[in-house]
Amino acid sequence: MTKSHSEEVIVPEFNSSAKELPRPLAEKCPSIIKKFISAYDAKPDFVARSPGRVNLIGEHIDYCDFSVLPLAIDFDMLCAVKVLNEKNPSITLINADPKFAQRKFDLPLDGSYVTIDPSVSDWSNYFKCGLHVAHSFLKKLAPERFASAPLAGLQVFCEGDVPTGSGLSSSAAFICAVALAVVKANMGPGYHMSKQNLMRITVVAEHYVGVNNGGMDQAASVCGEEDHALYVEFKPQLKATPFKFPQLKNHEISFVIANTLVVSNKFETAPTNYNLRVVEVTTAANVLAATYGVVLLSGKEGSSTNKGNLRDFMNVYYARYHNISTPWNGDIESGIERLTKMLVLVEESLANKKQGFSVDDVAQSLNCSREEFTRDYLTTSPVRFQVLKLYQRAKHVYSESLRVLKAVKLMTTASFTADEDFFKQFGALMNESQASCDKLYECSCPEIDKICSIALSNGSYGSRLTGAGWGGCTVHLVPGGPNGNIEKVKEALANEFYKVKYPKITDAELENAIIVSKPALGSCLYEL
Amino acid sequence: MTKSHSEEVIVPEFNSSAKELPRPLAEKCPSIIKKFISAYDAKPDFVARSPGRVNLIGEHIDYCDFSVLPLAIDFDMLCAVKVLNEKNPSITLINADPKFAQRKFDLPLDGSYVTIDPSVSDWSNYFKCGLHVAHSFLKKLAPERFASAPLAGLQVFCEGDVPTGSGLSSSAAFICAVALAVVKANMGPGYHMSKQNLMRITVVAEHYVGVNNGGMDQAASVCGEEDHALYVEFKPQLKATPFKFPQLKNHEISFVIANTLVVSNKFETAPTNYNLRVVEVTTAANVLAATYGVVLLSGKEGSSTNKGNLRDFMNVYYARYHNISTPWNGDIESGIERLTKMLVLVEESLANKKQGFSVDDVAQSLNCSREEFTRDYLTTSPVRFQVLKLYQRAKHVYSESLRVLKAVKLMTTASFTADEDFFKQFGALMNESQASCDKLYECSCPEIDKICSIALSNGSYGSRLTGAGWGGCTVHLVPGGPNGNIEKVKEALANEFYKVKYPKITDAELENAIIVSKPALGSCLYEL
Amino acid sequence: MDYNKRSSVSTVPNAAPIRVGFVGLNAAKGWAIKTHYPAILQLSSQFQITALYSPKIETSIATIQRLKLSNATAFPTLESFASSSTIDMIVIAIQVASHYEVVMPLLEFSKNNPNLKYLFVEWALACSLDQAESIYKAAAERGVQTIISLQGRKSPYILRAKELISQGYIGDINSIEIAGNGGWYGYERPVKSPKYIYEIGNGVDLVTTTFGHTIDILQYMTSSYFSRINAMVFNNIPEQELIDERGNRLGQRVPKTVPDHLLFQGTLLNGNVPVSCSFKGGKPTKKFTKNLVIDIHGTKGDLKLEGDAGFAEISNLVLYYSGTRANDFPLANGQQAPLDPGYDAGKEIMEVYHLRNYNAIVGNIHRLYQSISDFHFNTKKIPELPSQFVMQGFDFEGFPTLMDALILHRLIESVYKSNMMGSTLNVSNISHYSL
Amino acid sequence: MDYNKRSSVSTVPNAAPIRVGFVGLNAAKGWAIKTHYPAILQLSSQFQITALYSPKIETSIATIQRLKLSNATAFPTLESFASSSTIDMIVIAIQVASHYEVVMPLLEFSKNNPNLKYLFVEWALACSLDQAESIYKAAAERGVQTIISLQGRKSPYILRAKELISQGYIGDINSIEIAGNGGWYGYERPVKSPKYIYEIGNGVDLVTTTFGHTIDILQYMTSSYFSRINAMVFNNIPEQELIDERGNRLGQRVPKTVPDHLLFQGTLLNGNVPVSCSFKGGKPTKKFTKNLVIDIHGTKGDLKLEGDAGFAEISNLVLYYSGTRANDFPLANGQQAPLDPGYDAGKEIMEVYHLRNYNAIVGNIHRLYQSISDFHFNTKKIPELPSQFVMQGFDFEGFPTLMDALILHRLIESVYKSNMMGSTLNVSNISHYSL
Repeated sequence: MTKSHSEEVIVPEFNSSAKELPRPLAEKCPSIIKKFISAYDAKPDFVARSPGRVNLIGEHIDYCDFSVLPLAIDFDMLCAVKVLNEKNPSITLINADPKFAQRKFDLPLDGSYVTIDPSVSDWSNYFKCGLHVAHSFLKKLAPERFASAPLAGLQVFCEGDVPTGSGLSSSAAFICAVALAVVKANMGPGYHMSKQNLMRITVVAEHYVGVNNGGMDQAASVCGEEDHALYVEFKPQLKATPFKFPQLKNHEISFVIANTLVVSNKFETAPTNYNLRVVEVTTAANVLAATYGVVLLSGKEGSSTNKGNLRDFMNVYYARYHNISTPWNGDIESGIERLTKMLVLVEESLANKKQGFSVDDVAQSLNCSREEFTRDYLTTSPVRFQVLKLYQRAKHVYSESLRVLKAVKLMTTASFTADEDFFKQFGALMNESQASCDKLYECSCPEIDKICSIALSNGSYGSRLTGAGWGGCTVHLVPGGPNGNIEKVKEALANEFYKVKYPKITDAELENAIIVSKPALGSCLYEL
Repeated sequence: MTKSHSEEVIVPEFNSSAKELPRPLAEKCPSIIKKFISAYDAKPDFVARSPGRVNLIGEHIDYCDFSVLPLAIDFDMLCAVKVLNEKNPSITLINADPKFAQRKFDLPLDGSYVTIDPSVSDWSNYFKCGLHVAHSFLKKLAPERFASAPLAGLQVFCEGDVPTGSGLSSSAAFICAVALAVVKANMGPGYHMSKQNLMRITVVAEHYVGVNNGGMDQAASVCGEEDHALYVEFKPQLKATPFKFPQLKNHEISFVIANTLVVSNKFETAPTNYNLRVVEVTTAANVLAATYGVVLLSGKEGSSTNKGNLRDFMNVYYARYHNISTPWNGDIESGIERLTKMLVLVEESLANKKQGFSVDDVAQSLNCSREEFTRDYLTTSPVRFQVLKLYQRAKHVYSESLRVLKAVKLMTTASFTADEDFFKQFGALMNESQASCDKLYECSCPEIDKICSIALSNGSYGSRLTGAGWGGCTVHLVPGGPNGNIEKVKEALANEFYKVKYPKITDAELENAIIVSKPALGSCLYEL
Repeated sequence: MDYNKRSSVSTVPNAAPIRVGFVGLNAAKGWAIKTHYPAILQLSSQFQITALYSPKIETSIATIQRLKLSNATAFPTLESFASSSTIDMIVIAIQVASHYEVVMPLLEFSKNNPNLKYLFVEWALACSLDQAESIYKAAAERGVQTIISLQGRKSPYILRAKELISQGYIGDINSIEIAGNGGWYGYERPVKSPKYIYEIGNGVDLVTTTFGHTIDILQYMTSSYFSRINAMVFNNIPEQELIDERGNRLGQRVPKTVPDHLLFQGTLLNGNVPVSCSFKGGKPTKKFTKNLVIDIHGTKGDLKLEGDAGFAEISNLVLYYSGTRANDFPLANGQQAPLDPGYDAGKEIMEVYHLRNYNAIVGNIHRLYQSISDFHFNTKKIPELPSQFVMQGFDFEGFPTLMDALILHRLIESVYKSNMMGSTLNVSNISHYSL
Repeated sequence: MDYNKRSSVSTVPNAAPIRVGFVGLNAAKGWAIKTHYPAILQLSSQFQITALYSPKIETSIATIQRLKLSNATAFPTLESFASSSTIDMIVIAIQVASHYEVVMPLLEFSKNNPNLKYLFVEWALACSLDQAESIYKAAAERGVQTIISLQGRKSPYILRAKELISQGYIGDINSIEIAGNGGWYGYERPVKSPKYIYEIGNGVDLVTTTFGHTIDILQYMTSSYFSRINAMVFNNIPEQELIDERGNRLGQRVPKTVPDHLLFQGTLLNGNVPVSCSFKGGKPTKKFTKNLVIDIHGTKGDLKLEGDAGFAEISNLVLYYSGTRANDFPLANGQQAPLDPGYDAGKEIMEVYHLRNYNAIVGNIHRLYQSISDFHFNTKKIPELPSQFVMQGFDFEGFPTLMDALILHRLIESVYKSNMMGSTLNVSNISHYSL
């Protein structure tokens, strides 16, 4: 595991005269620049690019501060930007995809933030999230310039090939590109933003539109490196460590991504899916704390919005009952031991309500009233449910985080006697992860299950959903290289799934639906 | 400190043929028996007696489970009882003092408890408290006899010389006598009740009438021993250890009790005095727990009524921050160290609101709503207040408990170079205790302050209120024996306080107002 | 807080106890055995049950045996019962529908019993205003002191609220909201529930019982009758589903003619205070609101009474008070209400009054009997205590009489009239009793 | 939940933006600058401010400069403003008291402007029912599409509640209670508060504003007008104490003729549902109750809306729902409402809908403008979308018009009439519009 992390590492910047331009920029900048000129009949000043990501293992655990194993993929979002110099600045957005209608809004002259209407589901809201986090970064970076004066007006042309609602995190790609662009537009060519800063400010961006996600997607999009996957950690601090796959004897380690083409809009289904899961794991952490007589966060840390999480519970439990008062620093061996202990506690204290906790059940275990629990836990964002399945969700988070640690050990083992060893062991972890996502977290869907079973019986060693689930993409560990069976898997999926489910699918769509992703470069800039 | 405690020690029983009858019984039984016969024209079967008590030091800390130093005094409550054998049994109560009207009530035939109307202030309610705890003891002792059949009917004649509302705990004396009588009446001569059982069942008796006090009064009344004071501990378990005062060279250690004659009815002033203080110290414990991120009681122990107390906070604080997970066992040296630490924490976290916490302030520190705090803390018993003075009350409880430990060390020191050393040191602790009760707990009154200042300038080394305060009695450490100055103190009080405040006071009343109390025998029975 | 001083009458008075004759005490079932009987038990030497009457004498005999009432006689006829000189007080605890047909002849026969001093009748004192007026007149002519079981007036919470208001703790009353709930009158009816409480005219319904008790309590606390009122009475559930004990529907529907919702609004005579009431029939929903909420807003503070069930007169309520005590408040009787020492005038006082183990069902009736014995034995040594009084009105002392009941009946009559006529009625004159 | 789909109209439409002429937009003060202006800013290419009129032209000029309104012209006279062809939509955002005297001539002059399509008037559309009727008729004759700012209908919470009710989540509505609070109308008046809102007849008071907005929202959510209503209007505080910003009394009293309390109760046309309302004037008390509580009880579930201040149309509310989804519930339009997959029918569903950082003051007006542009550019591609519609009534689509305002005015008129006549009124006919 190369130790360098992204503290001072700068987001890569290229220009037309750069000796060798990274492939994504070389391939895609010319066309977006042409489209910009035809839309605004002016040349853009620069193009900001940020990729989508696939997550090999560790789903729905980033918002509990547990580490994950994503890698940036060859699909990305580009924003061609021209900085304007108007007295009352405004931002005009045009998207190559007609589905996203053209938008224009003015920048408040007093330098205040552009308001985001959280009750509305629109692509421009995601632009405004990137704009907001960049604006607050600039207010701290250069208060004299941005405290009470508006940002620069912009003309923006957006084009991306990360399929939306596919679980490859098109929203994070878009937000990171926008944040990078807004900082570059307002600080000028002389300022070079660090990856760490871009990652830090974008991990919370989607909260402004009401999606309470963790930071995996943005971290992978910003810190992606060619031929490197990423070990992203959120605690003790936010860190993304690139690493190469182990060298096997006669196979390459490659991951096939297959899109179920079932679109799942994280925002609109949030009340019954994504945001509900965040409420469930937060509640589980607090019920565990109440049962074992520990306080998740002391008076200072806790607040009406910060209720602590399952990683906090693990820490205060070990402080109280094992006299280890420093929080877990991510060390693998002690992590495996503690997560195993957590799974025991979950069985002990939550297994008696497998049918789910009603609001009254939870209020009783937390020793507070119905109204109190509702006010404190259910008003952070809209939710709708019959019961809260604390047992299943907590069991998934701890077992999935345990699997990530085991996966990291595999990835950092110098060598394997037989390639089969790696594929078998890593594949097993992925299959367990899929089972847990399906049975415990209930975020799979029939199409995902179908694709996984087909892939597994056609050469994939490990198949699972990737991203939030409820549709979107799946990822498969398939031996690559000459005698690999990538083609075999693609063949099987095409015939047994795509042509069956989508009889009228075109070859191009099929081409796009199944891809072999090489870890790609993270966010970068191309200055004209 | 004699190690024997009252596990198997039986409540002393005497009868007319006993060789030497204890003085209180010898003096008082004949007259009460005569009065019983004239009231019921029948002879009573036995007389139950229980004394009042004075507390040398350790006020308002028993309901926080901290130890205290009371001694039984020569004033007591006697109940002459005749057991009836009626089909539908009832209990008739006559009191020698006409102020307490005669009462009669039937015993429910199905063996259920006699209801106590907590909204009413009447002497018979205290009888019913004793009856209730005895009844529940009997239901466990002999379920087959008392589960669904009524107790025996009784004729009772009560007479006591513990002045009510004087802080010498007349209510505890009455309750202990009644509980002893009811058990004896129903179990017959063959059953001999242990002091431990009588103490255990009576410590919670007054809660049934709505006074949430600790167990000091009942423990002292039951376990009193001639020439011995008592070191009463509530945790780890309820224990009363008799000890003798140290032998001084040429003075006796004696305590003068002076009654302010200001009657303070604990029940009727409970909402603004006694019960309010119980709410304040319970709230203080929980605010401290929230501030330092510890949980007072784990899920199992805590309940809607049991909110934990300042001793629980000390224990969980040391578990969390000093890795000592076993609760404090009462050891003096470690107790002094910990209580000193607690006083530091109180300064650190509560001193910023010396003007008192509003309901909103408390709700905010406990991270719950106004309604939640009101529902959980303010509905256990009626309370009325403007602010909750958490800082002052917590500081008093911890400092007073610290003083008790120092007082115990003094009392168990083998010898003193000069008598003056003992009197000076013990007196100083008493005076600090009076200052803390006055300034921090605000449970003194002008008359108490006046009596204390007069006594201190006329030979008393230590003067303070005793019992709940807001009136009632004061206790003074005065060197006794030939060259003591008991007379000097009595003189001064009579002229500078009583004759001034109560010009028409009679000699008899004066005689009764100032007494030198020798530690007296605890509860006992006299069978005819 | 001095209302809670227990009367100093000895429960073993030197004088003879009040001898009580019961119509409707049945050891097996009914209201009296659950409330009147336990109350008398606690005051066993101030009240002594000496006579029982019920249409079937076997019932009385069985009750005497079951309860071992050593001093009680079972009377075969109403006449023999009413005229027996062994009775000082008659308690009528039977279905409201038979009040009139029992009490009128009873009063007549009772003329042969010189010892009869008290007539205690359960609310709602007859099913109509006319019947109530007749009973009242007959009792007045007969010259007995009357008692009605509007026992909500004796609840410690109501008395404490009345004390706070009368001592100026909330200043002038600004507005009042009441939301209540009458359990039986919803979509479902327990199969064992007696039919008569679902038929209009039997004197037991959402308006007469649930609203009646609560509005009497409100008037008593605020010491004011109403001046103008408007009401809308609803029967949106003409048919109810029968359910068994476990709440499962039996698939059978039964007719209901009593109302299942009451909207009532009006103004108090004192201060033209707006009062808004909504009483809902049906199973109390625990979802987002308590089932009984009385909010009283004042210029100096707020008072709130909350209960789990909708019946204020038999619930163990919680009283919340918060306000700045107006110590410059000239009390009605002119003298200065002493502000508790230690309070500084400007600051807000908070009070929460709740007695965790108070049994309201028995307790309120028990305290009503206590107030009767306080009056009978003049335990408070009130100089020249009159031998009788017509009505309690809004005094702390005494107990509610048939005149208080009559005034409440007139208000309920105007509720139905306002609904029927569709108009706001002036009711400021209903509180003048006229013989 | 599909009501929250953002219109797909591009904020940079290929067609020209709607040109807006403002009467009453003043950069320095007033309602429009705080709400209409920020809303238009967010839709900067669908609406373009092209004209301002105010009695003093300097105000218009100063506003154009301050807000840098590059396409706007300041008009010296109402006539020149109204007849200018550079305006597609006129927005009237001035004191209600001057609505009539401005809008009537404006409509007349506007006959010279063939481009005028929309007339947007702030609630309460004139100070009396007659004025409102005349304005409505004049606008209808002039043939413009009208808009009224009953923006509570656009609140995401109200729309979600409407959705839940219409999809059978609470079954049949059983009863409704509303408690609200109108800040200014209590014992104290901030010295800087404008005099006219305390004088009856200026179209701004507890009944017209606080009650008006809330009862319109209730009718919209429940899709029902009222059949019978009764009201009692109170002015118990004829004089208020003047206070400075920090709340200290200045020792000066000022007269108030607008009401400070409203009691309203009635029955909904659909289902004869009992509705009880109590609106209190004065500083919202935080003691024991929220300042706006709407409780809707149904046979299958309960809905509750709560807000901190008493103004439902500009508060960031919280919606609570709990109930068993009746999946066998035949929907109004016959088809079966799909139960979310994964729910089993019998079990109770709980929903809490709150958007922590939603700015209701700007947001609701912003969404009202959005619905105007959706209509104008037919963004939802509704086939044969009529060029005009008379009233929104209870549809999800569209926006409230002067007819919706007129119906609300008739209800408010009957509130005052019911109080004055002391009678319950039948209002089931006020919702039939007659040209």
